[in-house]
Amino acid sequence: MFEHLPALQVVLPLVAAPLIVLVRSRRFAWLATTAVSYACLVISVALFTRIAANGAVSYAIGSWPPPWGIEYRVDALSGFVLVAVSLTASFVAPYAQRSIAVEVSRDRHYLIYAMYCLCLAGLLGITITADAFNLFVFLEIASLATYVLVALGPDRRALVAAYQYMILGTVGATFYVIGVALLYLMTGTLNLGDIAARLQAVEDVRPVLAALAFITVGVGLKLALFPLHQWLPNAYAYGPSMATAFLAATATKVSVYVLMRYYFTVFDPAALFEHLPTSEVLILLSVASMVATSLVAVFEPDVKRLFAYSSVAQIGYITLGIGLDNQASLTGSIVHLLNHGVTKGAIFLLLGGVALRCGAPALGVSALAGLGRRMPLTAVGLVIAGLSLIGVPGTAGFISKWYLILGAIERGQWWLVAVIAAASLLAVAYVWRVVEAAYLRAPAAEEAPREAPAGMLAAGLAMVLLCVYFGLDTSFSVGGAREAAEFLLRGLR
Amino acid sequence: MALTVVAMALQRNLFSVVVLSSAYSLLMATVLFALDAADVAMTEAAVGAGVSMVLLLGALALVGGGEAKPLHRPALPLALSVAVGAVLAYGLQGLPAFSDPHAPIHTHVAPRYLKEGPKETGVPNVVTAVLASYRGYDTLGETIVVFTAGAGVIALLRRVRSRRK
Amino acid sequence: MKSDLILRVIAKLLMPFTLLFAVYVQFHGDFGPGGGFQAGVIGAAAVVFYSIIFGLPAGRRLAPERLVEAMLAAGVLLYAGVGLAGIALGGNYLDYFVLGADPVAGQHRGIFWIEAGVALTVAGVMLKLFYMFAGRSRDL
Amino acid sequence: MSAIFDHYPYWVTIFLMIAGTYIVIARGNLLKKLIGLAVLQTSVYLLYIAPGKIVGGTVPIVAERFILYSNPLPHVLILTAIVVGVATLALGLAIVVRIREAYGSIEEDEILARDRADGDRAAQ
Repeated sequence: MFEHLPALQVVLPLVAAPLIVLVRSRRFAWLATTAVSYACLVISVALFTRIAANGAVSYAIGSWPPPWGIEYRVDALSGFVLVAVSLTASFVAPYAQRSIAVEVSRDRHYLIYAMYCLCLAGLLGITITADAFNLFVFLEIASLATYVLVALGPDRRALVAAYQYMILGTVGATFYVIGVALLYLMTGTLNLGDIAARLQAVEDVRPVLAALAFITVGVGLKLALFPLHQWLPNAYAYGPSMATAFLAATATKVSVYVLMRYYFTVFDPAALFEHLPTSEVLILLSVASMVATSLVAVFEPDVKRLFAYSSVAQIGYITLGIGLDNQASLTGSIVHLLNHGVTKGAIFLLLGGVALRCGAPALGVSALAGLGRRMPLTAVGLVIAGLSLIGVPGTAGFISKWYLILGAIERGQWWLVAVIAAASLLAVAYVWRVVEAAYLRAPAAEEAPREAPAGMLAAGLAMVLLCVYFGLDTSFSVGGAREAAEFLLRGLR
Repeated sequence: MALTVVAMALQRNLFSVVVLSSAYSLLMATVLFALDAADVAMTEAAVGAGVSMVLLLGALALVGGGEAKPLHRPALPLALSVAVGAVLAYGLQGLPAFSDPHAPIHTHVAPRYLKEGPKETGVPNVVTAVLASYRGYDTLGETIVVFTAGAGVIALLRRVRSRRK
Repeated sequence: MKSDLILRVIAKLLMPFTLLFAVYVQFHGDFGPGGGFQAGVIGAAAVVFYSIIFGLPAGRRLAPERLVEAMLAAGVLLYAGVGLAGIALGGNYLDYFVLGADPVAGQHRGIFWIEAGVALTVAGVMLKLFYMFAGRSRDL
Repeated sequence: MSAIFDHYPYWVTIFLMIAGTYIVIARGNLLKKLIGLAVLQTSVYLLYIAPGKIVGGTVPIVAERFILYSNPLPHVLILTAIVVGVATLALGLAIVVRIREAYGSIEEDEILARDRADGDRAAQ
C-alpha cells in the first residue's frame, strides 16, 4: 500500500467529489470532506517523513515509464508544499460546516463541498506532478473549482469578482500552455525532468526565452505577482469565508511553488540568474509589491480587502526570496509559504466568525469597533495572527523574515533589509487599525459578548496556535524548508 | 479564418459575433483536419460549432442580445496584445521549420507511441492509445474538468427555493 | 415547434439513428477517430434535439434531471474506479496491464471502461448544461 | 523569405493570439470577453498541431499501407485543451447569466458604476 501513497494523495479528494454529488446529502458531504482532508494530511506527512529518510519518490501512473507516461514525483520541495496545503485543508474542513450553513443556501451545500474537494485535489495534483501538461490540467481543475467557490459568496459582487478572476486566470493558464508548447517543440517531451535534461542540448535559446516569459507571466497572474494582482482583493473579499481562508492559505502559494519549480529545476538556473536580469526584475517587482500594496492596505476601509492587499504584499516577500537566489533567502521563501499560509488562514477563519456575528457580508473596519468586548477570544486571536503578519519574534512570521534578511545581507543588499523593515512598519500600521478598532473604540451598540460558533472559533484559534508554534519550534518548518532550498540550489548546477 | 476573427473583434451585435465564432470553429476544424489531426478536428467541430454555439445562444437568450458598447480607448489594449504577440514571434523564430522530420518532437517520445503503441495496447488509433492509456491520467483530469464545470453550473444556476418565499 | 407534424415524425425517426451513431463513435474509437468524449456529445445532442422539438418537459421525462446528475458523477467514479482496480490487482494507479489475463487484453478492458466513463460524464454534463440554460429562460 | 514560409502556421497563431488578447482586454461586454478568451485558447491549438504534421505523413491510425504518420501526442494534448476550453466557457456563461440577473447589465463599466453607487450609499 505504501508505494501507492503518491497516487492516493490526489485520487482520494478527487473521488470524494463525485461521491458527494451522487449522494447529495449535506451531512455525508461534510463527513466525506473532513475525512478526506485528514486522510490527505496523514498521507502527506507519511510521504514527507519517507522522503526525508530515503530521498525522492517517483510513481509511474499506469505503469508507463516516464517520459511516455505521466510521472508523480515527491521530493524535498513538493513534499513540503503537500504538507502545507493539506495542513490548511484539515483546519478549513471542520470549520466549513457552520460557516457554509449561514452563507450559502441549503440545497447548494453538497455542491460547495464537492468544489472544495476538487480544489484541494487540483492543488495537490499541481504540486505532486512531474509532467508539464498534467500540471495544466490540474491547474484548471483547481481554478474552475475556485471560480465556483468565489461566485457562491453571499454578496452579488462575488459574481463580478469570480468573473474577473476567471478571465485573468484563464489568460494565465493559456499563457502557461503556450510556454509549455514552446518547451515541448524544442525538446519533444513533457516530463519536467526530461525537459530540463534535454534543454541543455538546445542550441537556439530564443524559444526557451519566450517560454520563460510566457510561463512567468502566466503563473504570475495566478500567484498575483505585482502588478498582475488586480483580481485578488475582490475574490478574497466577497467569496464565502471558508473559501477565502482556504484560497488565501494555499492557492497563490501553490502557484509560487510552480514558479520555483520551473526556475530552479527546469530552466538552467545558472543562466537564468547570471546572464538574464531575472534576479533584478523579481526583486524590483517584489519591492514594489511589498511597499505599494501595503500602503493600499493602510487606507483600505474594508477589513477583508485590507488583509487581501496584505496577502499581495506578503507574496512579494516570497518572490523576493526567489530573486535573491541563495540558501538563506530561499529557505525564508519556502518557510514563508507555510508560515504566511497559516497566518492568513487564521485571520480569515476568525474574520469569517466576525462577519457571521455582524451579519453583513462586507466588513468595514468600523464594524470591528469594540470587538475586544464583544468577541474577546476572536479579538485576541486576530491580534496574535496580526503580530505574526508583522513579524514579531516568537511568531511564525518572524522566522521567515529573519531568513529573508539573512539572505539579503548575504547578497550584500543592505537596502533590501531597510525595505523589509519598512514594509513591516506598514504592516504595523494596518494591523494597528484593526487593533485600535477592536480595543479602543466603543461598540456601536452595547450588547452581551457573543463568540462565533464553537466549531468555527476552535478552528480559527487552533490555527493561531499553529502560528505561535511555528514561531517557537522550527524543526519541521525551517528544517523542511532548508532541505527544499538545498534541493533547489543543487538542482542543475 | 483571420478575416472571421477581425470581423468578430469589430462586430458589435452579439448575435452576429456568436454566429461568426461558430463559422470560425468550422474553419479551424478544416485546418486541423488538413494537418492530419482527425480526432481533434472532429472534436473541434462538435464542440466549437456545436456545444459552444448552443451554450452561447442559450446564454444570449437569457442576457439579451443587445449591442455591445463602442470602445473608448482602443490604443492601449492593442499595444499590449501586439507586445504579447511580439514575444511569441520572437520565440517562434527559433523553432524547427514546418514539417521537419528531424525536429525533437518527431525523434523523442512520439516514435514509441507510433511503433509500439498498437502492439502494447492493441489499439491501432494511436491517438486513442495515447489518450486512454499512456496519458490516461490526463484524460481522467479532463473528465474531472468537465465534471467540475457541470457541477459548478448546477451550483450557480439552480433555482433557490428559499429565496422565492 | 411542438405542433409541426413533419418535424415530430422526423425527430422520432432520427432519434435511434443518432443514438446508434453515438454508440458507433464510442466503440469505433479504437480504429478511427472518435471516442468517449465525442460519443457523449452526440448522445446528449440526440436528447437535446428531442427536447427542442417536443418541449423541455418531454425531454426531462426522457432523461430525468436526477438521472442526469447521477450520470455525471457516475462517469467520473467509473473512470477513477478503473484506476483503483489497478491498485487492487497489484499494479500502479490506472495500470490496465493487470486487468486482464494478458497485458493487451487488460489494456483493452481498461480502455473500454474508461471510455465508457468519459462518455457517461460528458453526456450527463452536456444535458445538464442544456437543461440549466434552457430551463432558466422560462421564469425570466 | 524562407523564414516566413517555414513558419507560416505560426504567423496564424500569433495573429489569432493578438486578436484574442485584444478582445479580452478591450471589450467591455462580458459575453464578448468570453468569446475573445475562446479565440485566445484556440490559437494554441495550431501552435501544438501544426508542428506535429509531416508532409506526406497521414493521420496517426496505424495500418499496413502507411509508414509515415503525423505526431499523435499534440493531438491528445489539444483534445484535452478543447474540453477544458468548453468547460471554462460553460462556467463563464453561467456566471454572466447570474451577473445579468443581479445587476441587469453585462457591460463592465455599468456594473462597476453600480457597485460604486452601492459603496457610496453604504458610506453615507
